Order: sequence, then structure tokens, then C-alpha cells
Amino acid sequence: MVNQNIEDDILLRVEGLKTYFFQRNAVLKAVDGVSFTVAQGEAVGLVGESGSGKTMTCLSLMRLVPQPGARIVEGEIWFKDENLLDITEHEMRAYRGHRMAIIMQDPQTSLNPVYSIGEQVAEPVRLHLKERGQQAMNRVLDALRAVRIPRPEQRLVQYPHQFSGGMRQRVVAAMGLTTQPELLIADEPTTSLDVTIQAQFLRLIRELQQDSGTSVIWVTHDLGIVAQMCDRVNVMYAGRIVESGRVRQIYKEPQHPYTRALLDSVPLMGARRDKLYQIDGQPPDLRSIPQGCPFWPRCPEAMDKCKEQYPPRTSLGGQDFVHCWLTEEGR
Amino acid sequence: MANRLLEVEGLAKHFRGGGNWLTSGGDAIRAVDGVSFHVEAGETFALVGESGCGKTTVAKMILLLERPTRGSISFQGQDVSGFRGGGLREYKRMVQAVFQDPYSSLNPRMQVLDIIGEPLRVHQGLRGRTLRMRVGELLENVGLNPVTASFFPHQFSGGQRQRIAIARALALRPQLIVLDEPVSGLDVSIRAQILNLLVDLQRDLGLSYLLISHDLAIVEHMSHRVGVMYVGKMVELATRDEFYGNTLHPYSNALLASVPKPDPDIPMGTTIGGEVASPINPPSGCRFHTRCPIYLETSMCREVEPDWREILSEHLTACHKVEPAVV
Amino acid sequence: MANTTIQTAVPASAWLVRVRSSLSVARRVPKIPTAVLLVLMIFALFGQWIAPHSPVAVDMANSFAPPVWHEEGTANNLLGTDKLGRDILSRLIRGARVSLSLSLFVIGLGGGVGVALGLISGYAGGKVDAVMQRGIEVILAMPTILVALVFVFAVGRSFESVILILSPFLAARFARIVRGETLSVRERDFVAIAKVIGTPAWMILLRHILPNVFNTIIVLATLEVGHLILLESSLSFLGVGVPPPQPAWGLMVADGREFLTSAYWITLFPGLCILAAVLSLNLFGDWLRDTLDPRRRQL
Amino acid sequence: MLKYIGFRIFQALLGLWFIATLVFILSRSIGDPAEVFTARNSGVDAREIMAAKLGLDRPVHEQYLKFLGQLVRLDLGDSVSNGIPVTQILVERMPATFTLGLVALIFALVFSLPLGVLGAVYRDSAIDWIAKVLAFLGQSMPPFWSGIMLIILFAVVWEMLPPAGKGGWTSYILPGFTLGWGVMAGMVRLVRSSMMDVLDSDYVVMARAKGLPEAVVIGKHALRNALLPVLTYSSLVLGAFMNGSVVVEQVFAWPGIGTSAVQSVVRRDFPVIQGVVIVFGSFFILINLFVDILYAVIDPRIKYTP
Repeated sequence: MVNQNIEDDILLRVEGLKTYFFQRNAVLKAVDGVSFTVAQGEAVGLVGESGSGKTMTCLSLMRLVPQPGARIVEGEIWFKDENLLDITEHEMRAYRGHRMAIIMQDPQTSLNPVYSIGEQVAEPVRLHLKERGQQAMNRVLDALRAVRIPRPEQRLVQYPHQFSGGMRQRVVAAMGLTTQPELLIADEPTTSLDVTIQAQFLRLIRELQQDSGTSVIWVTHDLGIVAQMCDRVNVMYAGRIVESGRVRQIYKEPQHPYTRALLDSVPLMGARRDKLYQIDGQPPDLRSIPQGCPFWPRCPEAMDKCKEQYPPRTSLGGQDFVHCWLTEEGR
Repeated sequence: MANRLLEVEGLAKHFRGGGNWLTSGGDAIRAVDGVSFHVEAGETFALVGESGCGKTTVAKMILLLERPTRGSISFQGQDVSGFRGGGLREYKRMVQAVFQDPYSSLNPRMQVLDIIGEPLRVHQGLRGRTLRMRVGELLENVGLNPVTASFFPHQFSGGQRQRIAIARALALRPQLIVLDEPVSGLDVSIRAQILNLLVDLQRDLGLSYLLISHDLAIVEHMSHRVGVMYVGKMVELATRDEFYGNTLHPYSNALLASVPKPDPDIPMGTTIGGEVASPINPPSGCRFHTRCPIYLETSMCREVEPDWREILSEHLTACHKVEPAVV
Repeated sequence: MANTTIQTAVPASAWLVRVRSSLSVARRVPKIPTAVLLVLMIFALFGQWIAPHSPVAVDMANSFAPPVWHEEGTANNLLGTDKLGRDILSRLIRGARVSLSLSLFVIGLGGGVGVALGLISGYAGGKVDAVMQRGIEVILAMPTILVALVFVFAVGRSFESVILILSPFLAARFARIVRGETLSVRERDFVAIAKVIGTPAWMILLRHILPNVFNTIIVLATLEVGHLILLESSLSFLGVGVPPPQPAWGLMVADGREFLTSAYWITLFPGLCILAAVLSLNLFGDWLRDTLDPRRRQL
Repeated sequence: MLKYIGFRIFQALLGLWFIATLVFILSRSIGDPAEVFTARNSGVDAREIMAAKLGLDRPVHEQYLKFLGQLVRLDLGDSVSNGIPVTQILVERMPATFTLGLVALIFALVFSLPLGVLGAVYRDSAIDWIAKVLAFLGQSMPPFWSGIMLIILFAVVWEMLPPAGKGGWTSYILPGFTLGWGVMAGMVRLVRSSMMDVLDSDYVVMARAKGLPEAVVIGKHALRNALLPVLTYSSLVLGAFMNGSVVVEQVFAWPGIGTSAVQSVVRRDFPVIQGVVIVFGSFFILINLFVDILYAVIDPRIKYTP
């Protein structure tokens, strides 16, 4: 299964990642065997509804799953040629905030309310780049300028509550980007932003990405953002990636019924439909995921086989793949 | 005027900011500052805007949860502020609401029977078997099993809760339902279920909707006419086709351009910079001039508040730069 | 009408779920604290038939009798006697009644008033709330024991005066917490919807707000009973609580102080009783809080 | 910020005024004031002198203003049992109460902060259990009884420490510990639960995601936020302190204000009790004022919401 000829430009390769929550009398399979790759400079989307395991996948990549309760059960996370699940916590810390950074969903809570912006942005600089004093301050100012925060010299000493939501999210981005990380994980960073502010933020991240060649993992449920921001998409359902492909390919010819349903059920601007395609039923309860393909109870094309066995990975050429009996049988 | 179910005229709401009972308080927050529109019988009128534009405050005033500072709301030609006793009860029967958060809008300590039954009890004094029957009917109307009437809210998913909230709103056979972001608290795969249900109910029962939303795609899908608000003011109002096909106000244009299109081949439009202005100390003149892409350094936009004018038939806007085609 | 499918929310029927969950809750009840509380309640209710002796019968000939495990101890006085020869065990059993009944009276009186004030203050908001809050802050700002000293100075020692002086403090504590809860429940959407429907205010308070703050009230009441037992015994110890010869635990500790070196049992056992009662109430209340409302771990 | 502090000072003055008024109403309502303010067996003359001194023949509002005026001049009247001015008694006894309170506070802080923090960080570990047991015992043990038990053990049985009275530094250990333990109990639980909330927050995850060592994440990012709710609740802690100190002083025959309050009840010495209540009440309000200002200093958000 593991491709031994690691391509040079692959930055991150996740293999069979499983992260479970252990509760008093249940095991929640939040991430249940996820595999994907991120090439250098590539923007990869993780799409799915809440509870599909997107956020837990991201936290697993940084080994920051909530403690106690959650645990990475198995899998491999290759960052270039090092498996992040094999190294010590101390070695892992050298990755966090240095080679990989994260932007979380809620800008209201991701900054510490009792420290100034400058202090918080400077932390990774002091820690990883070992810079101090004026040198560190200059780097912080550069980062704030890069995310287009007006009058950074004055805003440096201000506290998070003095910033608007959009500005806070820029500060978080600045905090992550000061060390020029190779991988940026953006976990629904624009969900709580207004649409014009979101557009500004998306543009900003794309420019920064193009300038620095950083790889980005975009986590979102907004298919518009994926179309605009990503090169590849991974569609997640019930803790697994059910389809993976290049953005153009997936938007034109979705293979998995869930992907298709997602694309058809969302109102699109400019493409009026009398009736939206409706996915019936509910997202699965992670405590009791149905046997076989987890989507079958909601799938209009479900066959008997789907209820029994999880479909294997069907390659669609290159890195693209899908897990669906329809495609598997159709070839 | 006959089909004008709800008419809002020069509506304004100013809140006292900050302060407490000892200090006199800070500046007034002008959450809504002179808004006029109407909702026709059987149509969906959508109010669109970013956070802090005042659209939710407008809804609260219509629902009598806030008292307007200025302006009037009339229902079927009668001024709502004059309603007392029976008239007030009748208004509360005809106007219902569905809110955004399906978790907060159902009392966790009540059974579904009591939740949906509350309006029936308060207004029609229904009890026992009749109540049970009626609630069962309503549950079926929204696609839920009548058996679930004895369940508590925590036994339902978000989408199902929103159906319960809709059933409660339907209980008194209202004429107008205020939908405040009815699907933004739901998972993407569930949204279509609720949107389709709302469209079907409107068609079958002849309901009018006042839809409050920030999602322009949903608004395009659901509404017949659209009003756009910015910092407490209405900036554009038009039929849906006219709005999405022939946008006049630069802010509406910016909003439409900011929505990421779910098609990799349509690039992202040019968006506007700056932050949404604050209603505490709104910009002088046209409130949008601080972010306006077509604002040239003319004193007009900065100093004079633009008139609310009908530019085309049934297409109104407040912008100095737009020239009227009709007189 | 709509093309939606009929869906059931949960597989099992509702009552089955409820029975099952209440059973599993019952299984997790903290056993020792619950047992201690049950025993205390039995003592309080049926103490006069259980106690081997009268708690107030003086028997000077038999004073300072040690507990049964000492050489001179007899089975007649299992836990020994005090300086007046009164049986410690009997006094402890009857003391349970004093402590518990007094606490329950205060919870009923002060707690009831506090809940009502808290609901009104939180729901009404505005000036009513501001005035009430200042008042509550002032009451909370007063050192309970000192005020009790002054009060008892004025009206004299009695069971009733202890209830009267402790009730306002309890009411203030209840009012403050119930108000906070009410404020947060009031902002929930179902209250707004009830207003939209036209539900009258008293019905909103009783059907929507009260049931949602009820768990908090129960937990608070449990913890406050413990707190009251401590306060009451402190007052008794200082000599301003329930008047003798009623066997209050705090009073018994105070009585034994002079004879610490010669007759430790007079002080030890009443103290242990207070400890057991309060500890059990705290543990039980804590468990209740975790079970009823795991969100708020602090009160 | 200044506006906020000004407002809080105003509020504190309001509280002081309220307590004074309450005491005044009490003194006028529990019987003949002249009798209340004179010794138990004093004759008619003494009562008449007191009546004149209190101005009982004047209208109530004049009496009230006079009372307030005396308060402002720190004149609390004379003790009826020995004729010494109440202010003097209080000034003499205050230091003992304060030093005892300080020792107890140090005890409480030294134990509760580390125990609460470690309990939250290592949930369900041995240290968490120790913290829990200590907290529950401290909350449930009547201080007058635990004090007595400590006296039996350390003073009577082992003869390591003095049993009562105020002497050298060893005399502080037992009463300080007794008073501190009860206060510590509430604080441990508060620190622990507030720390647990903070540890679940996004900014702590962000701090870890920056690669900061765990010690910095907890010591710098979590602790400061966790202490804010603890400060809010410190008024309740303070109440426990005051109640406790009256009892503990009594148990250890400590020459503080609490003891004199209890003694004056026995001697029916109203002016002294009145003084003690006013002093304790003012002290409580001042500490709360101080805590609120401290809060504003630690939490930058408060400056903008008056």
C-alpha cells in the first residue's frame, strides 16, 4: 500500500490515520482511516459536514488532539521524510509553529485575551527563530504588514478585544506565518466572518501562499471556498475520505454519490433550481457508524453490497481515488 | 395596497450604548436608522446584509420584541403600535417566527407536544385529545412522525429540531413567518431539506415570509424580492431577478462579488476593502463612502446622505452615483 | 404534503429511554454519602425511639463515663457520657434533628424567597434588577456570624431566631445564583418565541424559565444544607445558637472543650457527626451537579 | 479605567453607608436605645445621661445625622463594660486579627494554587485526588472542631506547639492553619475548575500549536486567565474568612476583634459589637474594591466596559 518511491515534491503524506475518542461506554471513531497527500505549494481541501472528522484530522496532524479523551490510535503522518507519530513530544514541538501552523475557526477565542497582539505574534519568533528585541519586533511588524493590518506599530501594543473579527483572524494568520512554515492548516477560518471580510481574507491567504510557496490544508464545508482556493479536494464522510481528486475534476464529474449530492443540494448563485436536491436522513452517529459504507442509509443508489462491506479504494488515475462500489463494479 | 400584508415605514431603533444606571451612558447605537419596505401576501421578502447592519433588529421590532425609536409598522393596513387586547392577540397569532439556532429555540425541559402545543393552548385553549391530534397533524406537515410528540428536544438532530420549530410557527395558521437565518445553524446536507420544506409550505399554505439572511445564494433561491441593508440603512431594494441581474448599488455589487463561486473556472470577483462601519458612530453622508469603490473624492458622498429613490420600476436605491431611469 | 420522509428520532421508545437512563443514574449514586444521609434522616425523624436514653436526662453519678471500648466503659453508654452524665450517643441522635430541621427550615424560607427574588430580578432586568442586586451585594458583604451575634444579642437565643437570622443570607445566595441563571435562560430563543406567540409573562417564568433553573436550585440546596449545618454549629459553639438543653452538635463540642485532656469523647463525636453530615452533603451535591448539569462545574 | 475605578469607589461608599444605616436602625429597634448603650445593671441616671448623649429627644433624622457624623470622625462611643472608647479597643485588637488572617491567607494560597493547577493539568492523578480529599475535608470540617482536634494532637499529646494565645511565631501555626484550611478548600476547587475551562479553550490549543513548551502554555497562557474567575469569587472566600476568624479566635483564645465581639455579646456590650460590625463590613467592602481594581489591571478587557 505504501508507495516507496516518495515523490520529491510531496510535503505531507497521511496514511491510515485513526483518531478515536474514548468515552465511558462508547468509542467515537472521529477519524477512521484517513489517507491523503499534500504536495509542496499545493492547496488541499478537506470538505465535509460537522462531525465528519475534518477538525480532528487537522489536530491529529499537529498531535494536538484533546487530552484526555482522544488518542491517535494508528497511522502514519510523513512530513517530508519523518513520521510525526514516531518522534518525541520535544521533537514535535519544533514542528509546531515553525514548520506547520494552524488557523482555527473562531477568531474570538483563538487569541489569548490577556496578552497584547505583539506579545503573541512574537512568541514563535523568539521560540523558533531565536530572535530577540528589535530584530524580533521587526519581524513581527513585517508579519502584521504582510497580513495588511493598518498602522502595525500602534496596534502591536493593543489587546485582542480591540480588534474586529476579521482583523483578529489576520493576526492569527500573522502569528502562524512569521516563521514561514511549510504547511498551513486553515480550519474553517472564515466561517464566522462577514462575506466581504471573508473575501478579503481568502485573497490575502492566496497571495501569501503564492509568494511563499506554503502548502495549505483548507478545512471547510463551503464548496465555493474550495472551488476558489484549492487545487485538490478530499471529501470526508463519517471519519473517512470517500473521494479525492483535482478540484476541476470533482466539480465536473463527481464520482461518489455523497459528493454529487453535496454539490447538488447547495443553492448556487446564478444557477436557479426550482427544487434543491435533498439528502435525506441525518449524518451518522459516530458511536454507531453503520456497517459497510457509512453513507448507504442516505444513498439513493445503495446496493446490498454497500450494506455489508466498506468499498475499497478505486484509483481514478494519479492521486485521485474514490471509495464506492458503483465505481468499483463499473470498471 | 390590498396585497400589502406588512408595511414598514421609516423604522428606526437606537440603543443606549454602554453606561449604567449611574453614568449617563455613551453614544447611542443607531442599529436601525430609517428603513422602509413591505411584504406582500404570499411572497418571500429577504433582508440581506452583514453583521451589525440591523436586519435582526428589524425582525425583532416586527415581532414586538423591541420597541421602535421611530417609524411605523402596519399589518393589513393597521398600525401595529396601536394594537391592544384582542387586536394584539390577533397580530401575535398571525405573525410567527423561526430562529437560527435549533438548539436554543426549543425549551429542553418540554416535550414536543408542549412545545408545539403552547401557541394552541395560549390562543385557542386546546387541551387533551384535541391538542394531541392537532400537534400530530402539524408534525406530519413538517415530515416528522407524530409518535415523536412525547419526545424531548435532546432526542432530535438539528434538522429535526428546526422542523419542530417550523411546526410550532405553523400551529396558529399564521400569515407571516419571520425566518431569521433559518438554515445557517444546520449542516450543509440538511439545509436543502429545510429549504425545500419552507418552499413547499409557502406554496401549499399561501404563507408570506420575511427572510433574514446573509447568504446570497439562499436568498436568490428563496425570495421574490430583496432588500439590502448596510449599517442600519436600506441601500437597495428590488425584485429578485432585477437585483441579481441588474444590481445598482456599489455595496450590493461588492456583496455579490464576494461570494466564492462553487466553480473553479469562475474566478473570484473584485471585493472591497475596509471593515463594516460601526453603527455607534456611522460615517457621515453616505454610510458606505468609506469603503465604496466608485466613491471619488467628491464632497457629495461624504457630506450628503443620498436619497432613497426609485431608479427603475420597483427598484429603489440610495446612491448619488446612480441616475434614475424613471421619473 | 411535503415530499419529506417520515423519520423517527430515536430507535427506542421514549419511556424506555427514560427508564433506562434513570436506572443507570441510580446505579452511579455515591453510595457512602447517600447511606450516611439516609441514616441521619432516620435519626432526625425517629430519633426519640432509636436513642437508648433521653438526651437531656441528667445522671450526675454517671458523669464522664468513657465509651465502651475503654476499660471502664459500659454498653449502657456506648459513646460515654458528658459532665452531667447525659448519654452522648442519644444526644448525637437527637442532635441530628436539630441540625437537619433547622437547615431545612432555612432552606425552605430563605431558599424560597431567594428563588423568587432571583427569578424576578433576572427576568425583569433594568432598574428593578439593579436595585435588588445592590441589596443582595450588601447582605452578602456582611459577615454572617457577626450579624448573628448582634441579632441574638437583640432578640435572644432560640431556634426561631437562628432561622430568622440565617434565612436572609441564604436568600441572598440563592437570589444571586438564580438570577444569573435566569439571565442566561432569558436570552435563549425559546423565550423570545414564547413572547412572539403571546405567552403571558407568568407562564414564561413558570413554564420556560423555572424548569431550566431547577437543576441549579436542587444542587444549590443540597450544598447549602451542608453550609447551614456548619454555620448553625458554629453559632451553637459560640453560644448564640439553639439554646440548651437541646442537644445541638456545636454546643456539645463547646461543652467538651474544658475536658479535652480527660474526656476527649465529648468533643470528638459531635465533631465527627458534623463532618460526616457536611461531607456527605457536599459529595452528594457534587455528584448531583455533575449528573444534572455537567457544563457548570462551579457554583 | 479611571472612570471605572471612580464608579467602584462610589459603589463602595454606598455600601459603607448602607451598613452604617443598618446598624443605626438595629440600635434603635432592639429596645430602648438608652438601655442598649448602657451597662446591664446601671441605674436610671446612667440611662438618662446616655439618652441625652444619643440625643434621643431629638427627631430621628437628627439622631441619624449625628450618628453618621460621629462615624466619620471615627467616634464609635465607649464600651459599656469598661468605659474604654470602642475605637481604641478595635485599634488595639486589629493587628492580631490581621496577622492571623495574613498567615491563613498565605497557608491557603501556598496550598491551593499548586494543588488546583496540578489537579486540573493531571486530571484523576494522585495529586488530583489529594487535592480533592483536602478540599472536601476542609469544606466539611467545622473549624472550631478541627482547631480543637489540632490542639489535642499538637499541643496536648505531642506538646510541639502552644495550645492557645498569641506569642511567638509558633503560636500562629495552629490557628493560621485551621483558618487557612477552610478557605483553601474552596479555592482549590475554584482554581481547578477554572483551570480546566481555560485548558479547553482555543487559545491554549493555539499556544501549543506555536510549539511552546507545556510549562509555558500552562504557566503563561492558562494560569493568568484561570485566575480571573478565582478573583471574582474572592468575595465569597473573604466571607468565609471573616466567619472563620471569629470562630478560630475563640477556639485559640486569640486576642483579636472576633474574640472581643463574642465577649461583648456575653457582656451585652452593644457599642463594641456595633464597632466590630462596622469595621468588618468596611474591611470587606474595601477588599472587594481592591479586588475589582486588581481585576481591571489583569484583564485588559475591563477598561472598556464600565
